Parts: sequence; structure tokens; C-alpha cells
Amino acid sequence: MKRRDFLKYIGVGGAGGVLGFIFGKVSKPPVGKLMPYLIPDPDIIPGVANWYASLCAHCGAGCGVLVKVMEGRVKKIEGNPEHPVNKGKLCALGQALPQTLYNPDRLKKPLKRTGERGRGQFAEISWEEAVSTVAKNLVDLNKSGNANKAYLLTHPLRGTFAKLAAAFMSSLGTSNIYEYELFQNRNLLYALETSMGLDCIPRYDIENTKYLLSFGADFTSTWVSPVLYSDAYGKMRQAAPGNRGKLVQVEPRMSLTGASADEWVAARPGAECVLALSIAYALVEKGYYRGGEVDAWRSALSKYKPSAAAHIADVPEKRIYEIARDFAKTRPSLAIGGETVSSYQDGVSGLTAVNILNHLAGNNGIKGGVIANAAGEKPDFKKGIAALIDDAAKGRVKTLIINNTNPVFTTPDGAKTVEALKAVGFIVSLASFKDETVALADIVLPLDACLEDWGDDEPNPSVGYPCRTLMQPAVSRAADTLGAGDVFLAVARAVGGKTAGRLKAASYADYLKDAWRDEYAKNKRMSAGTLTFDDFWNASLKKGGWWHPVGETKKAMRVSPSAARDAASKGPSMFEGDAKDFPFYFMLYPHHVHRDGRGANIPWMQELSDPMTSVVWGNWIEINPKTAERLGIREGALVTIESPFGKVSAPAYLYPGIRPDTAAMPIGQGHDAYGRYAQGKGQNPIRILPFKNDLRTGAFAVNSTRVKISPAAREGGIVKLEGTANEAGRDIAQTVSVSEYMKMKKEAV
Amino acid sequence: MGKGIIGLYEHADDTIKAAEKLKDAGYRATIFSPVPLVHEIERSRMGERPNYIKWFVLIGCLGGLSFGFLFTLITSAMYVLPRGGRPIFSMTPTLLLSYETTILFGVLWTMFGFLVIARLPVFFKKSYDPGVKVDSFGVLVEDLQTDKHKEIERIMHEFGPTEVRLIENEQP
Amino acid sequence: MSGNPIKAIIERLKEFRRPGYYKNYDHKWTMVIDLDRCNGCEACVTACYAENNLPVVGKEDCGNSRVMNWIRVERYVAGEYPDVKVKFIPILCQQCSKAPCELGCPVYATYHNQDGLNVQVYNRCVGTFTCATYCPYDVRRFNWFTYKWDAPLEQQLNPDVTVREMGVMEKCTFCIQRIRAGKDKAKDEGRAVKDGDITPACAQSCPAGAFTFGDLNDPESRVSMLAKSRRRFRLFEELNTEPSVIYLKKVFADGGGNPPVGGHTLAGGHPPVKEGHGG
Amino acid sequence: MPAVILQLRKVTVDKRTYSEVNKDILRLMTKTGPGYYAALGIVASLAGILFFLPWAYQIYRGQGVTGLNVPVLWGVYLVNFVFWVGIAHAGTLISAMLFITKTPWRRAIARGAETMTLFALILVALYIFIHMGRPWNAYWTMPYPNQRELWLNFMSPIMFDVFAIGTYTTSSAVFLYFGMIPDLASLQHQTTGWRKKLYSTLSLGWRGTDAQWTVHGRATMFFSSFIMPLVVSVHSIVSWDFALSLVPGYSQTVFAPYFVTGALLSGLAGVMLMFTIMRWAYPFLTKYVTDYHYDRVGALILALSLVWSYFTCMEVFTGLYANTSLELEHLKFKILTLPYFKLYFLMIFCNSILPLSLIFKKLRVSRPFMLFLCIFVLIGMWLERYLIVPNALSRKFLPFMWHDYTPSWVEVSITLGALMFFVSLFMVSIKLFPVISLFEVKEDIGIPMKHEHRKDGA
Repeated sequence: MKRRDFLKYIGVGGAGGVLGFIFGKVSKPPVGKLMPYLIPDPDIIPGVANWYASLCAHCGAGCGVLVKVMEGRVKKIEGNPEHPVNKGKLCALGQALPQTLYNPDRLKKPLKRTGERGRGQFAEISWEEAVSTVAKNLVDLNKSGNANKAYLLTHPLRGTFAKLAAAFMSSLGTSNIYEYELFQNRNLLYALETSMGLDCIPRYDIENTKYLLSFGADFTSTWVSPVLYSDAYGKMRQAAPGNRGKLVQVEPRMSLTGASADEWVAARPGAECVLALSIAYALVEKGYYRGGEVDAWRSALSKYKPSAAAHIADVPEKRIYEIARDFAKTRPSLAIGGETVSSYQDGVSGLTAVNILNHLAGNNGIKGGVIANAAGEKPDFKKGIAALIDDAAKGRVKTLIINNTNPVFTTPDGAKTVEALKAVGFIVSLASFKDETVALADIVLPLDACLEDWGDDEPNPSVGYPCRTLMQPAVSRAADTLGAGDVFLAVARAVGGKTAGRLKAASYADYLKDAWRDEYAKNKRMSAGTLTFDDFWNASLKKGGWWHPVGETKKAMRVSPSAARDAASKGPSMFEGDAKDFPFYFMLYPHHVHRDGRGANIPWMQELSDPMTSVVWGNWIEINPKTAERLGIREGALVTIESPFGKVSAPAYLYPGIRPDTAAMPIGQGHDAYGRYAQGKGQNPIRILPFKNDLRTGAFAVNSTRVKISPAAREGGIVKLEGTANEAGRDIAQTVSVSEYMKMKKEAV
Repeated sequence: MGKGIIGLYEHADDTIKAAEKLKDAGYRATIFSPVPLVHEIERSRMGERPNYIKWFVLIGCLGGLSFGFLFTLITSAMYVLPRGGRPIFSMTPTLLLSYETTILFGVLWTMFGFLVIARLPVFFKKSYDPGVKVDSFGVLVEDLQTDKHKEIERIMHEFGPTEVRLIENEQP
Repeated sequence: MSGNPIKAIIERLKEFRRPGYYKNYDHKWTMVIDLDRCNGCEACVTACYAENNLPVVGKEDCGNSRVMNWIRVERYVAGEYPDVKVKFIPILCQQCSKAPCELGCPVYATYHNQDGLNVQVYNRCVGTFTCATYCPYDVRRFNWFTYKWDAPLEQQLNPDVTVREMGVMEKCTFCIQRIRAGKDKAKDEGRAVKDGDITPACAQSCPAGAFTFGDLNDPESRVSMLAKSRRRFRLFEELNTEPSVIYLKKVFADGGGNPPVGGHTLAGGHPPVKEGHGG
Repeated sequence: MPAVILQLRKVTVDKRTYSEVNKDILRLMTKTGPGYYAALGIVASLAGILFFLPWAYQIYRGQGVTGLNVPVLWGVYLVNFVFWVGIAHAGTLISAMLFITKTPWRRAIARGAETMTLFALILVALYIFIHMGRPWNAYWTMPYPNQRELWLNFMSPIMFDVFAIGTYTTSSAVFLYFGMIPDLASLQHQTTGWRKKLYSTLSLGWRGTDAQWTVHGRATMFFSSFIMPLVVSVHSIVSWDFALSLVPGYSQTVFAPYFVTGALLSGLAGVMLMFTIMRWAYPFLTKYVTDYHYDRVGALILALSLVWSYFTCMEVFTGLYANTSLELEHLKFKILTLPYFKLYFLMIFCNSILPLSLIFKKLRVSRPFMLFLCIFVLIGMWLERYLIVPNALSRKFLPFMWHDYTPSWVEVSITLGALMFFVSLFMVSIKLFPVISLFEVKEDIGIPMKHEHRKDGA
């Protein structure tokens, strides 16, 4: 017994006599091992960190990371300073990668369903058995002539793995690759393609803009590539002397980005499109537009005169003209459209309107405006999730391979996703966690965390110049898992025949290296390097990829009035439910770290307070304090939100930054499965939505219904970190007004 | 242990008078009482008692003061850790702690002085009659030759004692 | 020993009696936080969790305000719909030069080191709570229980940072392990520490680049430049704690949403920052 | 000459009266009925169940079992700490201050008050350990160097506490024992067995000679002179734990005198409560603790209550006068927010309004009323500390971190259990040591004189 322990016992003894001995160990930290290996790798020097450049796979932004590895364990994730997307920065979710890797709830062995489908009863099996079962199923399907009834449902794929998946499916004789994720940018890509002729997300040069007009783009928190844009936001505000960009945020519910905005324009939900077009009309009307086809534009937009739009969008006419003036006069300016707008039933129109604004103000192709990127991979707009569910429900899907996406959680009850999947003959799920979708699978193949796997990426949105990034394993596998690429290759080998012939690589690492010979060629062409391929490969691994800041993509971006006329002729977006019975617009937005629910199983992310409400370990419904007063709802009280399609209960949070006719709720909580940290926390608001999909893009619209709110008698159990959001006149976070700030600048010079 | 004669009285003034007379006769009389008779004795011809304990108190206080002062200063000099931007030699807390140690040492030395001057603890000297600690007053003359017995007993009897006793290694 | 040791001690102590002696430290690590850049994304918070082995306390204890974040992003809201103004301010240990916490601790578990840092020595802490009570910024966190990491989450624990025992107080250290590593590296390379050698985890991660870290004693460092900004202020300057975290004021739009200053202010506004009235 | 004591004095002062005192006290100490054992059993087992078990649980699980949270890190334990320091002040007030001012009625109640002081200080020490995060390291706060020759931070108000309370505990113990020496010597002859051994050892061979009495008297004078300023300094220092911080509601210059006054008020109420209960349990004590005592102590309580009320007003007034958000929010929370609104006005009722009734002598000497009043004053004084200690922390500087505090069951249980522990300690002690000072009561009764009467005086 150590001296300190002895004294501890004495202390306890003084208090409770023998009790101290009965309780035994007092507050002893768990004993750890100095070295995790019996025979350590010669590379490992205890106490010295190795840093590996890799990629973050927590969202689609494709940020480059540096992984700190000590004694064979990942210790920390930091942004890769050389990486062009995130420039050494990393968001909260990205930094939580180790908690995905070392999550106690990760799947550790392949599983085979034992009970009824949906019951979640599984038995552990070996990889050989799992792979041969899958292969046998695919072979049988092929033999029975139903090859086109094999489907792959995956999260949006990019880079080499997308090619591997396509090759795999086509070798089986099917092209049924469905990409699905709740916030997938389908509408954005569609709008860009149809109105501007772009095939990928351009570089929105927020960094250099002086007037940023954001239509519901929560770009510092969740939209598309948050770290890229956060960095740009910081630079827009304070990097260049004398150049402080102004941010105007148009959204019915103030998002995190809206909170930082100079002006918040709380337009009516669904009417942002109308507002944008009326600003566009004002631009033309006031003669700010300097391009051609003025009359065509005027007539195309005539429906949206500010006088009329003001009422629809609930924004004063004067303000519309002011915004139009500032947007046109401040050079450069930039408009962006984000997930609030794209998540309406008619999401494309709003985004097209944003493109029109950029065109009319002359922001395309200039520094501080919209800069085109090299081609990316855009989704097949016919293959929306609704189409797949429809096929499945009709029994057209015999075998479904689900790769790391969770449609059961992110589609409403009305979509009948579970029933549709139950009608599928055979489901193989590739996942790291036992989520709601995995529970329906026949065979579950556990995937590597991204820190254990190989991969590459072409970030989309990219950075305005060629950029290709690499993911490499930082640590050896913690459990009996495989990367998705290796799984496909193993299945291909087991299937044999043509499939095995097309996918010959022994491992995905080899496959990837082969695929990178193209990059090598491109690199040679661009920088006329004299590197051998191996040197290039090693250098890329060390750096985290290769990029070439010189070769900017020049591309004409022009929006024609006719394209606009078509996309933007629809008026405000529809909301289901009668305004009388269901008086509130229901806005859903991704939680800043749980996103579409994927971050909910990470303890850090559960305990990270939501910046706007400071709520942890659960979710809430945001109601304007005035509305709440009218309805007799106290903060933290449980309220029931009822849409025409179902109801859900959540504690109320009185949120001043929301329209009085709107209620909002974050997506991400309310998991029935997905591990101990996610399970049973909060409610899943997606459940009560109508299953409305954009006809053109197949994107699922989350902002599509009205609800009614009724207080329940109980306390809602909201847990928040804040005492009060009222500064009590203490001037804690101090401010200066813009005019004062400008005076300071002058005096400083 | 020598012999002695003790006279027990019911009243305090008798006791003091007997003691006065014994003193006049040249004997060293010790007064026993269950309650303090300091005022009465000092007002009598027995005279004021010397106040030695104040010197103990003085030593204690000065010792405590300098201890507190030097202790706080020296210990902070032994390992210089700046805290709160305050000087390492900071007077305010030093004086405060010195104040406390002055009192502490003063109290301890008072107790010590009391024990020294009252010749305590002592387990071989007895008070010869338990009553003097409860309800009687007594006058004791010790260490005397046998020929003086008569005189002392006579003086003691003058003031109406309840008892006059010769003590010879007697247990109390 | 050459010279007179007593004289040497007296000389040293004299140095520590001079007002503002802490300005003569080897370094004065300082964080400048530009509130105009901060957008409240809380990447810094997670970075801190990862770097400093902060435990996850769970829902119940979060409800009791016992969350262990060493840095938090406070948010203040003013105004009513539609003129709502939101301000974010990341608050971490302000590493005060005249830290009230250091005076409170009876056992020297918190003191000031020669880098100008307010240091917490976990080993020495007995948990009297005094430091946290005295802290005007509420940045000190207490280990209420023995916190557990569900296996295998403990594998990501940073070996450069200890896992704190139940019953001790902890707080932001400005990533002292990184400061040490940076100084060691500079020493190994036989040079002085350069500006930018050392970056705490929060500053490293901040996507908007709101944090700048450096040595205020180095007049050429970025923090020294930024500290001259007219927008500078420090939290509760009037308490005279002399924080090492310097904030730059957020710029608010004219008109529409005015800076929400109303009611009673502290000590009537903020005088220009002066240094060196210590002692 | 006070009338009530004169009543007692009319009884012929002779041997019988003196030995009666000894007999009375001995009877209290040795004749123990089943009621005592039953009461002690209940109280001691309650102390075990409510105090020691929860404490052991708290040490095992951590401070998290309390209701404390991040801004409110000082809760009920610190409230109790301050409260018991306050209770401890009565003994010293009565024995030292009233000794120096030669107030005769102090004699009968001084010993009881001093005993209370010592046991209250034991609780104070316990509460310091209870409130610590790592109580097994409590000895680190003692002034001794660690292996690296690092001592302690003597600049910390907590360190002032260690010194002040250490000094106070030592001094009170010494003073209590010192005063008891003649009594123990007196009792050693009237007891047998272990008691005799104990008392003769502890009495150190006290003989009761005039020389011994002289030095005893002078030493008492010095002790009193030391302890009186000590008392003032101890509670001032305790108040500085709070007042030396920057926290609004803590950082108050009025705290030192405010706390001392409150301490004396609660201490007196505690002493009177204790004697009232003892008089009920041992009716013969009425001979020694008479209506006169009630009258005087009642008047003192009234005076202290008025002073306390003044300071309470000043606390609010200075806060309002400062007119900063910090002070105003603190006052708003403390006075106008439920449930503290109710507690605040209960406190005002207990400590300011109720004691006003003591202007009536009838009420001062009415035992049931004094019992009732003392309990209320104690509740009020506890509330005063409660409204200062956790409440100020609930509204610190950053509104984002404003959090309320509710004590957990562990804290409530330990608070009650510690009181039980105090009572059981006291109950045991009255059986072991004379709770009424024998020689001083004898002095009070009067010294038997054949010819002249002694003028009263200390």
C-alpha cells in the first residue's frame, strides 16, 4: 500500500471506520499500460508522436488532417496546415475522429442476422463466411438473371472509391448505384448546372468579398464545407486592413452564421426565393445591372416587384431596395444559398435565384465572387432516395448493399423506409456502428474508421485549383474490420468471374496506388516535375495529397434569363398542412456537430453545447419568446409538435432569433440505435415530416410542413449550460459600431 | 516531607486573620481555599503577591510575534513562487499571521508560566485535607520544629477553627 | 558558493517587491481573441477536450453545471425579434497576472511561473474550492467524481497531459505541454523561441482564426501587434486582475442592431488599458 | 448588587452551601438515569447514520454527491463552518469579555459556554475536512514544508483561517482546561475509581494554596486579554475568506464586524438554548442559572440583534449605493428572488424583529419564550450565512455561468448529523467534566465571612 493510499484510508477511517476498507479502492485512476504491444513496432518511441497526413471523413468537405499517433494510438487530430481546403483548421466534428475510432460501440466483427429482420439480433461470424455469403447471393442473383436487381445505396462517393464501386456494380451487370445523404447538395448542384452550366460547386470567395448575402447558408457551421468557409469568414472580417466584409443573412431562423451576421433578414419560410428574385428585379430596375438582355431580365423578373414581394417575403420594400443597392454597389459582393433554402420542397428555385443575383451583380468569375472549380462528380438526379424506396417496396430490389448511410433515421415515418427495406431479399450493410439501418441488414460488414483506412478525395467544393487528397491509415486496425474498398475487392474475388477480373488488386491500397498514376501524369504535366511515381506517391502521402495552386480553372459562368425564368417561376415554396390548424412553419436544420445524426454517437459531440442554445445531451424545439408567452410555454417545458403526419415531443427553448410564426428543431438526435451515447437522447423530428422530394433532383425536403404546438404539462428535461443569455448590462463581449471602427482605422493610420 | 500543622476554618476572614497573625509571629503560613481569595489576601497584611507571570506572557508574545513574522517571511523566501502579482515579502498577511501567532504563543506561555509558578504538575505535595478544595479554608505551617507546635496551635485556635491537626506524612 | 547567499536572496526578493515585477518574466504568454472573427463554432472546445484529456461528465452532471470544458464559448443575446443581436465570446482561463485564485490557494497549488502563466499543480491541490470561488471568470473546473472513459476511449488520452484525480481543481493551462515542447525544441536547436512556434490546441484549431497566441514580451510578435489594436479590451478590466487574454471588440453594424449596452455598467465604461500599476 | 443573586446569597454561606454545590454537580455527573442513555443512544446513532455514513459515502464517491456546481463551489458545508465558528464565539464572549469587564453573572454559565466553544470548534475543523475535495490530504494545509521545501501560501485567507482557528481552538482548549483545574482537584476527593484517577491526574496536584490562586487569577486575566482580541480576529478572518475575494456579495468591507456581531448573537442564543434544555433536564441547575442570567443575556441578545440589524441594512445599502450591475443583480437574487425572498424575510424576522420582544423583561425571563427565541435566532443566523455563501456565488460576474444551488441529501444529512454529533459530544462531556464551574459558582454565592461582606467583583 502506498503512503498516500494509507493516508486515504486513515481519512476514511476517521469518518466511517471500516467502511473505507469495505469500499476498497478510493478514486484510483484505472491502471494503464505504458506500451500497448507485447512486441512494439521499431518505429514506436514512447513519448514521441508521429504525425500522419490523412483526411477527415466525418462529412463531405474533405478536410485534410494531421493525425498525432503515439505508441500506436491516435491521440489527436489537427488540421493539415498545407491542405488547401482547411489550411490547418478543423471543426469540432472533425476533431472528434478519435472518438469514432475508439468508440466503445463500434462493430468489431462481421455479423449475421439471427432473429427477425428489424429486431437487431445478430451473431458474430468470420470475414470468410460473411464475404462468401454475400458473394454467393450475388452469384445466385446473376445466375437467375436478376443481375439488375442488385442495388448499391451509398453515401455520396468521390475519388477512387467511387470508381471502384462503379466498376464493381457494372461488373455484376447493374448500374443501380444510389447515393443518399440527408444534406447532399443535390439541389445546389442541379441549380448550378441548369442555370450556370457548372458541374460542381464553385469556389465562393467569401474571403475576399465585401458584401456577403447569404440565403440560409449556415456556412460557418454545417453548410457544405464549414472549415473552408469559416476560415474565409474570419479573413473576410479582419484579415485585410480596411476591408471588413459585411454579412447579411436571410433566414427565418437565425443560424449560427446568422448570429454572426451584421444584418439578419427574417424572411418568411419558403419565400427566400421570392425575396432573392425581387432583389434581382430591384437590381435591374434601378439600373445596377450592367450586362445585356436588360429587358429580358426585367420581364422575366417582373412577377417579383419588391412592392409585391415585400408582402410575400415579409420584408419591407425599403429594405429590399437597400439590400439590392448595397449588393450591387459594394464591390465585390457575393450571394450564396444554403441548406435552409435548398431544403424546401422547391429548393432549386431559391438556389437558382441566388445564381441570378450573382450574375446580375456581376460577381461571377471575379475575386471575391464566384470562382469556378474543375469538374467534380455530380449525382445522377434520377436516383433519389424516393426512387429506391419505391423500387424496394415494389419488390424490385433483391439484393441491397448499403454503404455507410442511414436512410431509416433520415427519412420520415411516411416514407415507409423500414417496410420497403423489409421487402428487400437480402441486405448487406457496411457500417461502423449498429444504427437504425444496420438493424435491418442480413449481413453486417464492419468498416474501418477513416483513420485506419486508405482513400482519396477530390474536395467538392474545391478551392479553385486542381486538388486531390489522400487518406492513409494512421494506426493499425483496432478490431476485425476492413475498409469499404477492401470489402468490395474481397467480395469481387469471392464472386469470381468477370467481377474478379475487373477488380484484381490484392488490396484497396494497391488499387488506390494504381489509380493515382493518373494523378502522377497530371502532376507531371502541370508542374513538369521530375519525380518518379514512387517519390510522387510518397510525397503526396506525406503532404496529404497533391494540389497545384497555379492552374486556375477559367470557365464562363453565365446565367440566361430563360434559364432563370424556368427555374424561378414558382413563387414561395409549399408547406404541407393548413395554416389554420397548423399555424407554425416547421424548420429543421442540422445540429452543428451531430449534422444529420452521424455525430450523435460521439460523447464529445453530445457534451459540446449547441452554440445558440447551449443545450447538451438532447434536443429541443425553438420557439419565439413572444409566441411562447402567448401559448403559455415556459422554457424547458415539454411541448408536443404535431404535423399532419405525426407528432413528436421535445422541450421548448425560447429562442429570440426565430420568426414568431415559425418553430425550429435540430436534426441529429432521437436515435433508436447507434450506440450508447446516441440512443434515447432527444427526439427525431424527421419522423413527422411528409416525404416530399424535389421532382427534378430527388432531394428530400425537410422544410416542408406546418405544425401546431401544444404545451404538455411535464418538464421537458432540457439540459443547457447557460445560466442566462442576458448580459445584465455588464458589457462583457464588447463591441464597437462600424462607424467608430472606421474612425479607429483612420486614426491608427 | 516535613511536618506541618493545618488549621481548618469555616470562614475566610478567620483564615486570613490567622494567617496574618502567624506571619506576624514569623511563620510562613500557606492559605488553602476552595475559592480564590486573592483580593482579600492582598488587602490584608499578607501583602501584594509578586506578578511573575507577566514575564512569561511577555516572552510568549514577543516570541510569537517574531516567530510569525520571520516564519512567514523566511518560508516565502525559501521557495519563491509569485502569486497574484503580490510582492513575495508581503506585509499585510505577515502582520496578520504574526498577530495570531503572538496570541497563540502568548496563551501557551501563560499556561506554561502558570504551571511553573504554581509548581504544577506536582503529585507528591498534598493539601492535607480534602475539605480545603471543597468547602473549608485552611492555614498550613510547614517544616517546623516540634517546639513551636504549641504556639502555632494557639494562634490557630484564636480564630475559631473547626479543626487543628498535626500532619505527619499523612495521606490526604 | 561565491558571493553572499543571503545578499543574493535579498536581491531576488527585492526584485519581487517591485510593482509589476511580473512583467520581467521570461515570457508573457498571451492570447488575443478577435471577437469579430469568432463565429461560435466551438471547434476550440473540442480541441481542448482532445488535447487536455477532459472527461465527459454525462447529461445529469451537465445539468448541474459541472461540465469540464476548460474553454467555453459564451453567448449573449440582446434585443427582441427582429432586432436580435448575438455576441460570442470564448472564455478560457485568463491567466491573470494578478490572479485572485493564486491568493486564495492555501497550499500553492496555483501560482505564477516564470512564463507568466497561472499554473495549477494537480498534485498539490487539496480541493478547498477557494481558487474557483475567487475566480471572476468561472473558468476553473473541479473533478467531482472519478471520471471514466468507456473502453477503448481511454486509448486516445494524451500522454503529455495527466488525467486528473477526483477532488482536484483544474483549468486551462494555455496548453503548457505545448509551451514546454516548443521551448525544448528551440533549446535543442540552440535558438530563442520564435513567434508562432507554440500554439495551444484551441488556437490551432480555430477555423475562423480568431485566436492568436504568442509572447507579449516580444515586441515583434503578432500578439504584441494585435494588443495595440484600438479594439482591445480585457474582461472585467476594472477588477485589476490583469488578464493575459486580450479580446478585440466585435464590430457591430450601425443602426439596426446597436450594441446592447443598457442598464447599469460596471464602473462606468472602460478606461484605456494601462499596465504597470501593480505591486 | 443584583437582586437575583442576592436571593441566593441570603442563604447562609457556610460549609453546607459549598458542599451542596459539589454534590449537585457530582450528581449531575454521576447519577445517570435511563433517560440519558436513551437520549444519548438516539443522538449518537443519529450522528453515526446522518453524519459519518454520508461522509464516508462522500469521500468514496467524491464531492459530486453534494449539490455544488461550478460557480457555486461553496455550499452548505461552508455555511455550517461559518455558523459553528459563530457558535464558538459565545464561550469566549462570556468567559473572556465578561471577565475583563467584571460582569459577575458570567460565572455560572461560563464553563458551559466554553465547553460549547470547544465542541463547536471541533465541528468547524470537521467541516473543513468535509468540504475538501481530497480530505485525505487535509494535513497538507498544516504549516510544514514538503519534500521540496515548499511551505504554504500565507497570503491565502484560507491560511489565515488555519492560523486563526488553530490558535482559537488551542487557546480555548487551554483556557477550558486551565479553568477546570481547581474543580477537578476538588472533585478528585469526592469520587472513586477511574474518575478519581482521571481527576487527580488532570488536576495536576492542584492544592488550592493562596500562591496558586494568585497566579491562577492573574493567568485568567491574561488568557482573557488574549482571547478577547482573538475572538474578534477569528470571525473577522473567517469573513475575509469571503471579503477578500472580488465576488459581488462577498467583497464587502462591512463583513468583519458584521460576522463578529452575528457570531456573538448566535453564540449567545446557543448558550441560552443549551442551558434552557439542561435546566429542563436537571431542574436543580435553576439554582445556578437563574432568571437573572436570562434577563441579562436577553438584554445582550437584544443589543447584539440591533447591531446586527444595522449591519444588515448597511450591507444592502452599500450595495444599492454602488449601483453597479454586479451588486444590484446580487441583491436582487438574494432579496427578491424566490425562494430566497422568503428565506431573507424569515432571517429578518428571526434576527431583527423577534428579538425586539426582549425589551419586555417578562419575556426575557420566560424560559419557554427564550427557548423559542434562541431556536429562531439560530435559524436566522444560519440563514444569514446561507444567504451570503452560496447565494453570492450564484450571481457572479459572467451571467452565462449563473447557476443556482440546492443542497443535496448528503449535505442536509451531514448538517443534521453534525448537530447530533455536537449534542452527543456535549452530553458525554457533561458526564465527564463539571459543566458548571465549581469555584466560580462558589465565588458567586459568596465567600463565607464572619465579620465583613466581600464586595462583589471578579
